[in-house]
Amino acid sequence: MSVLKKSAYAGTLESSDAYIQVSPIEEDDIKIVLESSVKEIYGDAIEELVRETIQDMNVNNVLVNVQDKGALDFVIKARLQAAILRACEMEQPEWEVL
Amino acid sequence: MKPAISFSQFDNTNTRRVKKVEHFLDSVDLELSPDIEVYVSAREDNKMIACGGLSGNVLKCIAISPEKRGEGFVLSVMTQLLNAANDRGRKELFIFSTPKNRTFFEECGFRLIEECDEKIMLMENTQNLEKYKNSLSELKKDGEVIGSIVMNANPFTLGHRYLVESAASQSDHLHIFVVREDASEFKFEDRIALIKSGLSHIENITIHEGSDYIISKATFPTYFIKDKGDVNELHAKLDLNIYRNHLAPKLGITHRFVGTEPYCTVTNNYNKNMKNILEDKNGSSNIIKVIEIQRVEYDNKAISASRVRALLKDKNYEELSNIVPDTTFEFLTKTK
Amino acid sequence: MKLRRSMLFVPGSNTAMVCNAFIYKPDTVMFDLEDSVALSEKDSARLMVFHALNHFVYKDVETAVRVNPLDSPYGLLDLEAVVRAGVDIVRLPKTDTVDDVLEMQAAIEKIENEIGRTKKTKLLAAIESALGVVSAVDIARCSDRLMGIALGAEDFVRDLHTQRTKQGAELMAARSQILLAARAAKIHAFDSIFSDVKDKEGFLAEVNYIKGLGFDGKSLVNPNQISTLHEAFAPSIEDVDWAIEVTEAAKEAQEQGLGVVSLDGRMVDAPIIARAQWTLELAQASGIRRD
Amino acid sequence: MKNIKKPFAGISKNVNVDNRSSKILDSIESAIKNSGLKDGMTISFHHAFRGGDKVLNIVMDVLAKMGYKDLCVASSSLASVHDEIIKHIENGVVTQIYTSGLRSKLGEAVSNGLMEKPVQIHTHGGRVHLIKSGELNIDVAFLGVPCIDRLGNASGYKGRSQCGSLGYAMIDAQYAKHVIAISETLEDYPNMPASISQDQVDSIVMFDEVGDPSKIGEGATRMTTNPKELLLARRTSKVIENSGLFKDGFSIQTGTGGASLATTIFLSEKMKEQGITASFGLGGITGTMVSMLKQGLIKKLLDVQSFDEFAAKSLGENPNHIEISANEYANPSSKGTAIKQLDVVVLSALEIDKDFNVNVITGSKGLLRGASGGHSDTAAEAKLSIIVAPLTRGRIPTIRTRVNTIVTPGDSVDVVVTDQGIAVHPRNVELKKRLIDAGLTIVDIEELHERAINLCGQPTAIKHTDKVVAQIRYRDGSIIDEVKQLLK
Repeated sequence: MSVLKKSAYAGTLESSDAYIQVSPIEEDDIKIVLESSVKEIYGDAIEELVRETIQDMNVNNVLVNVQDKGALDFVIKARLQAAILRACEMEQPEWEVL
Repeated sequence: MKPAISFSQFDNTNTRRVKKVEHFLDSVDLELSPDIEVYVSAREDNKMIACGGLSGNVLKCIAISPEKRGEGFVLSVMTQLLNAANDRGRKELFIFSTPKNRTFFEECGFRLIEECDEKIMLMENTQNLEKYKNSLSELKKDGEVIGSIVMNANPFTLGHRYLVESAASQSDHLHIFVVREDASEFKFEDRIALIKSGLSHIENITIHEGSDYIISKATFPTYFIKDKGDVNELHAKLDLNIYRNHLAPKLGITHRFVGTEPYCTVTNNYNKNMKNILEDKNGSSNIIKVIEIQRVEYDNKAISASRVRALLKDKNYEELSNIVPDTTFEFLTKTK
Repeated sequence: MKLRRSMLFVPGSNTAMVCNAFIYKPDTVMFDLEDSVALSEKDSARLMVFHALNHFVYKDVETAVRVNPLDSPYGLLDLEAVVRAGVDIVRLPKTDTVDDVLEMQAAIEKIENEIGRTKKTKLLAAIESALGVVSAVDIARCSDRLMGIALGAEDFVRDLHTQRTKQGAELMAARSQILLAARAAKIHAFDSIFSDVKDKEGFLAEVNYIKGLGFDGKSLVNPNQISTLHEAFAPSIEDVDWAIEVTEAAKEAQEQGLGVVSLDGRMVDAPIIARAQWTLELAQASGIRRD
Repeated sequence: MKNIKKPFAGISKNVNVDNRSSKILDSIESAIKNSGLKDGMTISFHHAFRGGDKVLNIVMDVLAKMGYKDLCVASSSLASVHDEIIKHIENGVVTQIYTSGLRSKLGEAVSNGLMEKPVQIHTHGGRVHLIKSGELNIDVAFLGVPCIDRLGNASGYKGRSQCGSLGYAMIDAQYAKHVIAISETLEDYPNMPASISQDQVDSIVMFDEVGDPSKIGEGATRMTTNPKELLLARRTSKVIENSGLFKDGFSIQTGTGGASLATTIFLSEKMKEQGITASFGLGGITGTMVSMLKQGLIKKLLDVQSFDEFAAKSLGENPNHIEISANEYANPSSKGTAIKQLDVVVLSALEIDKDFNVNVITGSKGLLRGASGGHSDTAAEAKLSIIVAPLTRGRIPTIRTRVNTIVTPGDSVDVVVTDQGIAVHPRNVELKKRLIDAGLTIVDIEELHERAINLCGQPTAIKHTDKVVAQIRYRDGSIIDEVKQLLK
């Protein structure tokens, strides 16, 4: 289990990108706050992707704030993983699980 | 290949760069706000093309050179500003800007709080205003006349006490907001404690801890840059609009009481604007009557907090004891 | 032979570019993790490139990644990511000596072995210093992974105590040396970027110039440069005519079981036939040039 | 002989000079009073000033102040500047709208159920058809014009707010029962040649400003540097070149978008190279088309709407740049329309589906945010209609299983050009072969759809209530589709 040591962020607010902030929380939960320019048609899919990605990284107790500007799935994934690694103060991910 | 546009972040001690920002802002008809602690700037071919600043939890002085506008570049600048704020653990943010930029900032997750005269606007990236308004609703009291006072009380004097006593006697219930932002001598905890102890004899009052939405660095930045002497009238109006349109309706406030202000120009101007805005019949919410109460005097001079601070500096405790309540006097002499 | 006229630089931190570069169909997409990425974004750009390389849109285009130097804190981490993600080519920045190449080769091999990657990662050495240029001949021949060498002009001119000009006299020696080294080693030679994207005429002039020198292609910074470059590299109608004749002659000779191919009474050897085939491929990809 | 009146009894020669300007009234109020406008009637506007229009908002404010209710507003189109009409709808001043397009806040409000009666979205040609067939019966037309004389001769290519062609207004001037012309520049009589004629105008009101020149042609002519748009343009140009129609005397219409403009430029180069000239350029005219006219690449421009100041200016100066009305342009029941002579039209799309149906009116969130315009008019009549759009916009796929709203039926679409492939409508077997022979890669639209969905994911359907907020009228007046209220 990877543990978030601090809050962290990754990404940008630019079009086709996502700005993602993660913070450790007390509750044993993955909390997702999503704002997205494509929320009406992809909101559920994005939330699911975020949850899956976090679970794959074996992380819990996290609040994720996603400001999505119409990013493709792989971009959201890359941003989220970067934010989590920063929050866990890990230099190198386990590439296999990404 | 080097990136064409490079961003940098620096603080207000880097006077050489701050000067450049000031110069850039000047070129787009904006003024540097002296309370900025952290700056972000973007350069292309050694020419500044954008900047922005962070003051507390307020993003301001966000500017982009005309030829770079309209291509989503503002989103890159905002990213840098958010990073600067996040690096300092500031997540709950405000933006102070002009209403024409509203949609850009909405794209960055900010929502409008209030705009004023199509010139300035305040936005936030949280739901905190809603939360605050809901918390106020729970403290609502019924009555014909629901009075209100906003005070800094730096520190609490007999003048303040007189103002509250007069207002309370004219109101069914009186709400007192204590400015939360600490910009001078006395800390918020001490100020509110002195107010509470000095007013314990009055029953029909509620003392509220202030918030970001009432005379704060967000709603009224120039209030806290008094030494410059030129409080921005628009800022005062913005603060009053938020008060009237957002906060007062939640408590059913019908009146606002103020003391006449002989010394402090900032407060004096604020009082002047107050009547115009709170009593404006064309507003979108119920009007609030503004009642000015003559300041109480001692020794032919109006009692004021600034006088208290001056006497304290001179260690003139005898005169001090005549213009503050016992509770305040005790506190002032104990801490010395 | 794979066409390598255009190598489009895509900063790993520029999401929009990463998401769109494949559309423009450069011969090679080159993601950058080095100079175009701010220090604070090295990690996130690496992840972005890792995912891009794995994405289906980059499966049918040749990919390269310019990694950070191995002596920086990022070089090895970059390699771990991109070799795993299946990149075709690793571009070494600032190659000064043969050792630089061998060291990179060893690091790549180690990762390939770890993950069981069988398709060998190719190498492209960017030469960006005077030392690199004088060592170019050795560098070009030192590894069978090397598919080419490229001139990195920005750092090179600094090292030479001069600056870039549109005429390019400052690059004359380096371009010649790199081209000779590449040709001697039978690998590709790539020219540096032309950074003023607004100057279309200047770009075209430079493209025609380096094409004339013999370069295979050029690094590009903007997708809008691709069509100009490809058009300039397109063979002329005479070139195509000649190529058709050569290949037809070769086909005929093969059908007749002749060991020697001849055209208009002259012998045509294997390199000429290869060149003719390449010309036809080029025409297929970029059309025929109207002069 | 007692019962016989003297001829011309009651008519006396008027020598009072002042009375010669009697059409000019001192205010819009008096013009409205004079018009006999009553609650429930239909008023009309035109959109030649586009984002710079000042007439509609001012007139509506006056009508509201005068207490009018239940009006039907028939504007040839509406821009975001007309969001102010929302308050008049809320107050019951306006209860029905006919327009070619709806955008920004008004589009959003209507999509969310602002109006009881569905907005009628018509095409540019279809509007004339609705007027002539009697469904759209204009009682009073309020026509902003850049310049006018005291008798009502008005045109668009002079004055501060020059908008060029008044092709849409000409129809209202012809068919409205009462015409109020509103202008800012009074020219000496006779201001001829005139687009709107003295015998069509009932009264004239002078405003300080009828338009904002900076917004009339805003952003229309700049050559794009966006690589995706340039790529689309290059491809579109190649399709045209190899379509079999690209020969001397061909005709073309393109729009204002970045890709459309760039297509015209790439095509110009090919025309020069191959020594081809076009017989005419049609529709909304841009500065790029004007420069082709000047270079002799196009012989005539037929202009129903000038998209920028260059076009507006050229209309006034160049005898080969000719103003045409919407009836001459595209009305399906007209005795003669230019689009019937058109070879190639380049059009855009918000969405395209697997049957080649095109949506240009509702966005990815289901909000009304576009205009029908001449889209289905030209697509139906041109020999080759090319739809140009990026395969995806950010994460929004352009190619869908089914478009949200049909504006142009797939039957009238020939080719779809995207940045990731070109699809040809299956009925165009010969065209497809030509393009393949020219070295272009042609794919099935199904393949484009699949690629778009692989990139973006399958979007969830937008939720609607049963309430119809807008009806899309095909050019012949039939309802081709309906837009329903968004479920919050």
